[in-house]
Amino acid sequence: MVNVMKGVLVECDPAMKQFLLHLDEKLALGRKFIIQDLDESHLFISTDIVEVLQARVDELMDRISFPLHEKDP
Amino acid sequence: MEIPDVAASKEAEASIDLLAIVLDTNPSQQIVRQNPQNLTQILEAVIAFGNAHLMQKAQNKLAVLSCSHYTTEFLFPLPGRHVELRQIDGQYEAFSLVEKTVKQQLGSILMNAPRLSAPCESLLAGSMSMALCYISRLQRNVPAGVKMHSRILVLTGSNECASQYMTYMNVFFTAQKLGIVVDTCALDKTLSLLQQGCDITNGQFLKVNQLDGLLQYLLWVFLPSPQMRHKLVLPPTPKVDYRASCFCHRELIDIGYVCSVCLSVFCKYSPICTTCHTIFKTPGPLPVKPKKKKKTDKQI
Amino acid sequence: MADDEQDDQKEYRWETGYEKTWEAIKEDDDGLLDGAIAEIIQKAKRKRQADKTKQNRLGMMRHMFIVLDCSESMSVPDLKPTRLLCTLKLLEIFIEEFFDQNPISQLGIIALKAKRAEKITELTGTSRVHLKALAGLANVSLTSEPSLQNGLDLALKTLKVVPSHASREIVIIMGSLTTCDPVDINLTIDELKRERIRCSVISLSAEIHICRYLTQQTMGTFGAVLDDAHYRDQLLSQVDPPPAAKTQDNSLIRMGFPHSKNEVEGKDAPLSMCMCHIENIDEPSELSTTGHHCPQCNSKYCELPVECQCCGLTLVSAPHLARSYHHLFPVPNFEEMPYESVPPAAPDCGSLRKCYGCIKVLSPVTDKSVFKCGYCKQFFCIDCDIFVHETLHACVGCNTIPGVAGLVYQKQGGKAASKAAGNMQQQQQQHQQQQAQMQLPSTSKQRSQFNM
Amino acid sequence: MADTKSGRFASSSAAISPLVQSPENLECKNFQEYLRTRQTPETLEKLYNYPPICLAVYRELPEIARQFVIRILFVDQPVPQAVVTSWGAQRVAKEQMEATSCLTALCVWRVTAIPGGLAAWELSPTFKKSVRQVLLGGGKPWAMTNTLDKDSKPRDITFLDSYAMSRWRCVLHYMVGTGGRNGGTDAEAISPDAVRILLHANLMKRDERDGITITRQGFQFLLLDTRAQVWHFMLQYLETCEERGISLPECLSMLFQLSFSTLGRDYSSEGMNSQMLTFLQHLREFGLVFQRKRKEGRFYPTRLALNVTNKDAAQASTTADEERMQERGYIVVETNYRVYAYTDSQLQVAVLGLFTELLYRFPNLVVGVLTRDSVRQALRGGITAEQIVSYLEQYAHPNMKLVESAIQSKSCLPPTVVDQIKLWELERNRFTYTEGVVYNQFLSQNDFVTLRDYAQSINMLVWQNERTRTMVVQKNGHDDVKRYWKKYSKSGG
Repeated sequence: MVNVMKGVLVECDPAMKQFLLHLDEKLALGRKFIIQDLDESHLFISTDIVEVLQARVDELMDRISFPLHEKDP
Repeated sequence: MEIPDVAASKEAEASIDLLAIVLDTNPSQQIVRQNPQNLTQILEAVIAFGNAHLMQKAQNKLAVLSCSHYTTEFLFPLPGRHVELRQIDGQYEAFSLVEKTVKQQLGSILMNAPRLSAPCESLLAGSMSMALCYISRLQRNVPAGVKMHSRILVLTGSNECASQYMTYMNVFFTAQKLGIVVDTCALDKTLSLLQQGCDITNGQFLKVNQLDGLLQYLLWVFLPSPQMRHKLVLPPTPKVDYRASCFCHRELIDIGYVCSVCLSVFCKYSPICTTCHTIFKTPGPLPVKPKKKKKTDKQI
Repeated sequence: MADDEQDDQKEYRWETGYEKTWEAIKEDDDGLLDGAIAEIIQKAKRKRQADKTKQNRLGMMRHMFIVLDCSESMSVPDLKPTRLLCTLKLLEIFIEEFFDQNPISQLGIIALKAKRAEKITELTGTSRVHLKALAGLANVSLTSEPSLQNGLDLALKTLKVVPSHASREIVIIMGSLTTCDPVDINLTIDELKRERIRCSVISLSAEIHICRYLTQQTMGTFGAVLDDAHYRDQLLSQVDPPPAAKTQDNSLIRMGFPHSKNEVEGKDAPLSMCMCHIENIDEPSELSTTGHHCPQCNSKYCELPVECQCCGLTLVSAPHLARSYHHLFPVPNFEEMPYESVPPAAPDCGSLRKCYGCIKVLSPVTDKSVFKCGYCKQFFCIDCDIFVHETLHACVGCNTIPGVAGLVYQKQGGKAASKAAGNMQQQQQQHQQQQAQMQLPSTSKQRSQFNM
Repeated sequence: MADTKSGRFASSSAAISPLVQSPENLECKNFQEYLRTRQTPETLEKLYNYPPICLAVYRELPEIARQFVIRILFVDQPVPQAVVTSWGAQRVAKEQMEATSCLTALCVWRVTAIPGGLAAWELSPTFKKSVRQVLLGGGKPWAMTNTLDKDSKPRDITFLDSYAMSRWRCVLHYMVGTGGRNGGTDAEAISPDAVRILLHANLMKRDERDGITITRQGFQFLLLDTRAQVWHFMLQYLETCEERGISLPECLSMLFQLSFSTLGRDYSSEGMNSQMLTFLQHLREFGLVFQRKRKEGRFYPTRLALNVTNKDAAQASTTADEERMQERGYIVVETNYRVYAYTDSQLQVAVLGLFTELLYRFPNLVVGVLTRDSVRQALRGGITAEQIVSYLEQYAHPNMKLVESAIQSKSCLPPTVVDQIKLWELERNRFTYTEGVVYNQFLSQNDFVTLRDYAQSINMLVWQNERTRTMVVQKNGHDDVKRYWKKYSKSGG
């Protein structure tokens, strides 16, 4: 019989997808959230993890971006 | 190929189109002498055509010059002339301003025209050079980032005045250099020089045979701006004969001799140039050109 | 060498008096700066205009070689981005302008690379070939020293066989201060002098004595470049044809005027390939019906002017000749007059003072001085004056007021002018078939119908 | 990015968490879209009775359409369609098609059959009559042009400009909420009518706690240039004017007539009915028209009114004072992301505050810096990078324009700053979430193909991959697909 699952399709560039896979393996968000790996730029993840994931990604973004100018005193 | 077209058409919308009409109002034109009413009819068509051009886009500009036998003057715009204008009918204010100024100005020109003793040619090349001066001034003051495309439309029924050949050529080369298109609407005579001008500046040349369809001809052939003429099917440009005619016998020649100093053309070899009196070295055997790859160096 | 110093006019900047430039900018009467600045701009424009003195005999047919120094010194970035790239950019403008002003001339490019000279393009009349070659030069490797003598010899070898009626010129763009030549360069200079080849040098660094000597011997010009704007002026000054040397003998040149006679029969011209693209591989010539056919050997060319490869006949069209006429009949310089001398127009149109050419309303602040044509007595603003003299080459007033028109050409062109004008008269008769008879609309009744 | 076989189809997304849902933005309609969406053929017909509207519609048409109309303007009998299609050159057939469809959509011309049975185009008579009137004259004069004696105290253009801008800025100040409170120079609050329009256009929303506050669309509205703001505002006004009992065609005709008037000339308001007079008062309040006293029979259109139709003319106008009217460019953006705004107006400081971190405040200068957080905060507020860049370009200081022209870059802002703002925007939405249901482990290939084609037909298919026989369907499309699948598997066996 055809297997049916509910969730959220995430489309992103391959680099970001690797990051998500890494988060999934390391159980960084507490548990596995990837339901199915569709192709190198699409992932199917469970619905409730979306906010946590977005926050984690934003935090990553903050970490990798350096302040463009030092705020003088 | 989609994106550039959209960008091109969007930016074409923002560009200004300037049309300068040079109207030949010389009373000694064949077409006017036959029936003076023709001049009124031509004037009505030109005014309607000018207003149609202004109607295309809000920022379009129009200039109308009259080239009569004794003077060349601007009919529109007239800086300084304050025309009191009240809208009398449904016509858009700006259009009735054009109509009123052009008619008033042309009326005053024709009124105080000196008596015509002998038929004299209309100095069209001079009027075109005046239009070029006006256009180059407007092009100089265009605000940054805005493009202005300009063209000159010449309407004439009289012959080309051959003594102005040099001015015609200078006007055509200047127009080509400034990217200004020269269109010509011949009402009566064949105009070979203006035909060459249209060919050099890739403008439209049209000979109108019946006068009452003039407005429709103008709207069909001359109203679209040069940038969009490739989008419409317009009459093809006739083949233009660029041959020179020799100074001595005045007929068109295929092979001629050109004096190296004053570039005057002769159909046979003569030891002295009749124009600048330089004596030519008799053509001894010319030194042989170095052997080019496959070229035979046959030299008389 | 000592004798050179006397005839050196004061050319070095450090020798001229101490210019107090700040005094030039004075506030005019009502404290406005832009009035004063406008004045300075006008003076600069006027000065450039006045330099164009009237020449009478010009070498119209020009064969010119551009010798471009591609040595190591050309990579110096004092001209942004590097000397070579700046030069290539300016050469593109120069070539366009050169062929625009001298349609029936030919140009060739020689590069001085690492002590040897290499011919980049042959002497040809179309600018496309040169522009492509210049693009190729952009990434040439700039090493070691140039050899001036090799460059001059290579140019000499080609120019020697050029027919004597055409003026022969070499323009050298010198970047380095040194040149290493196999033999004594004076031999080459003497031979150039004998062959009457005019050499001009534009030095991007300092003035090199040998170059100064070369230009003096061959009556060329020498210029050391201050910045890129000055460099551009120096280069573009080479565009105008040089005054023909008295000794340069002139002769009648045989030329062909291609004419598409096959159209006459009305049916389409036969499909044919054009000769000019026949050899080059990257743009193969396609079968087409349009093109210019050489009257002598009927080989087809897409662009004029060109030299027919089969029969060696120069193919040119009438407008090409007409384009060079304006060198022969330059418009006389206008007389500078104060603003007040312009007669105000009729009171009903606001008695304003207007420029005759572009009907710009003249204002005392910006148009401090106006220009009056000696013949047609009309007044022009500064921009129209420059436009008429530099681009249009025809005075608007003289060409619109009937009586005056003939006057201008008769006066200074002498017989040549009226002859040229008369001839063109006949040329029109050729084109028009019917010869309409003119009657005289002298009755006032007819004139009354005209007013609206 | 997706590999060749699989691809995303339906793009619309409906999901539970706001993150997933894309925020709806301010959508500005140009005149043509307005006509197509708002007007039915009957109302269009009524509109075309007014020459000013026809002239405005004519100028909005695409280039080729304008040529077609003017060519058949003076032809009385219908023109066969084959003839019209032969007018356009072959390679622009697509553009010609668009022009033809646009003309039909706007009911400028319509299809009729000529005796030979051939389909033909015919200009709608009212449109043709009005355009001929505009071009050649005839018919009765336009509403506001009866003769007027000389104005005792004539107003010059600079006065009109400053008046118009001060009135308009007062509306914007109200939106930003800085106008009324601290008693700035243009302290008069705006009329309730204007507030009602702002609410109707949901540029502002009313909630109990802090009264009327600006919405996300309000911010985006602030970033538009003055001309677009006036146009959008007037469109909203026209929608509300039906309830106020003002007839739409007359209003629109009056608005366009103002935009075709000449600046600096006075027009008379006698002979206008009461509705039009109230409309005139509203225009006076928004700064499109100047009138010394309420009851005076004379008014002056201002540049705001003129720019309503010639939107391209606004940039392309050659008059220098055009610059002064739109507050001469005052923002200098430097390559170190510093923003120096030579302004003291509350409004501009508030707008700058949307996407920059304000550092110092001087009497005539405000210094801010574009930081990642400030721009992200604006992006979160629904403002796009494109809007920020176009705002900075539009009000860029003239010296910025001189300096930049050397490197002929498209915009006059330092390219590094422009790219960085766009990168910050891309960085935010590296993910696009779509709520959906995945189907996989199909038994046979044609099962997969039929179900996928069905999902695609109702365009609920979001993603599919033939090789792994997996596909994702949108959440709300799931039950139709399930029902179809049950029916298919029962009948297919």
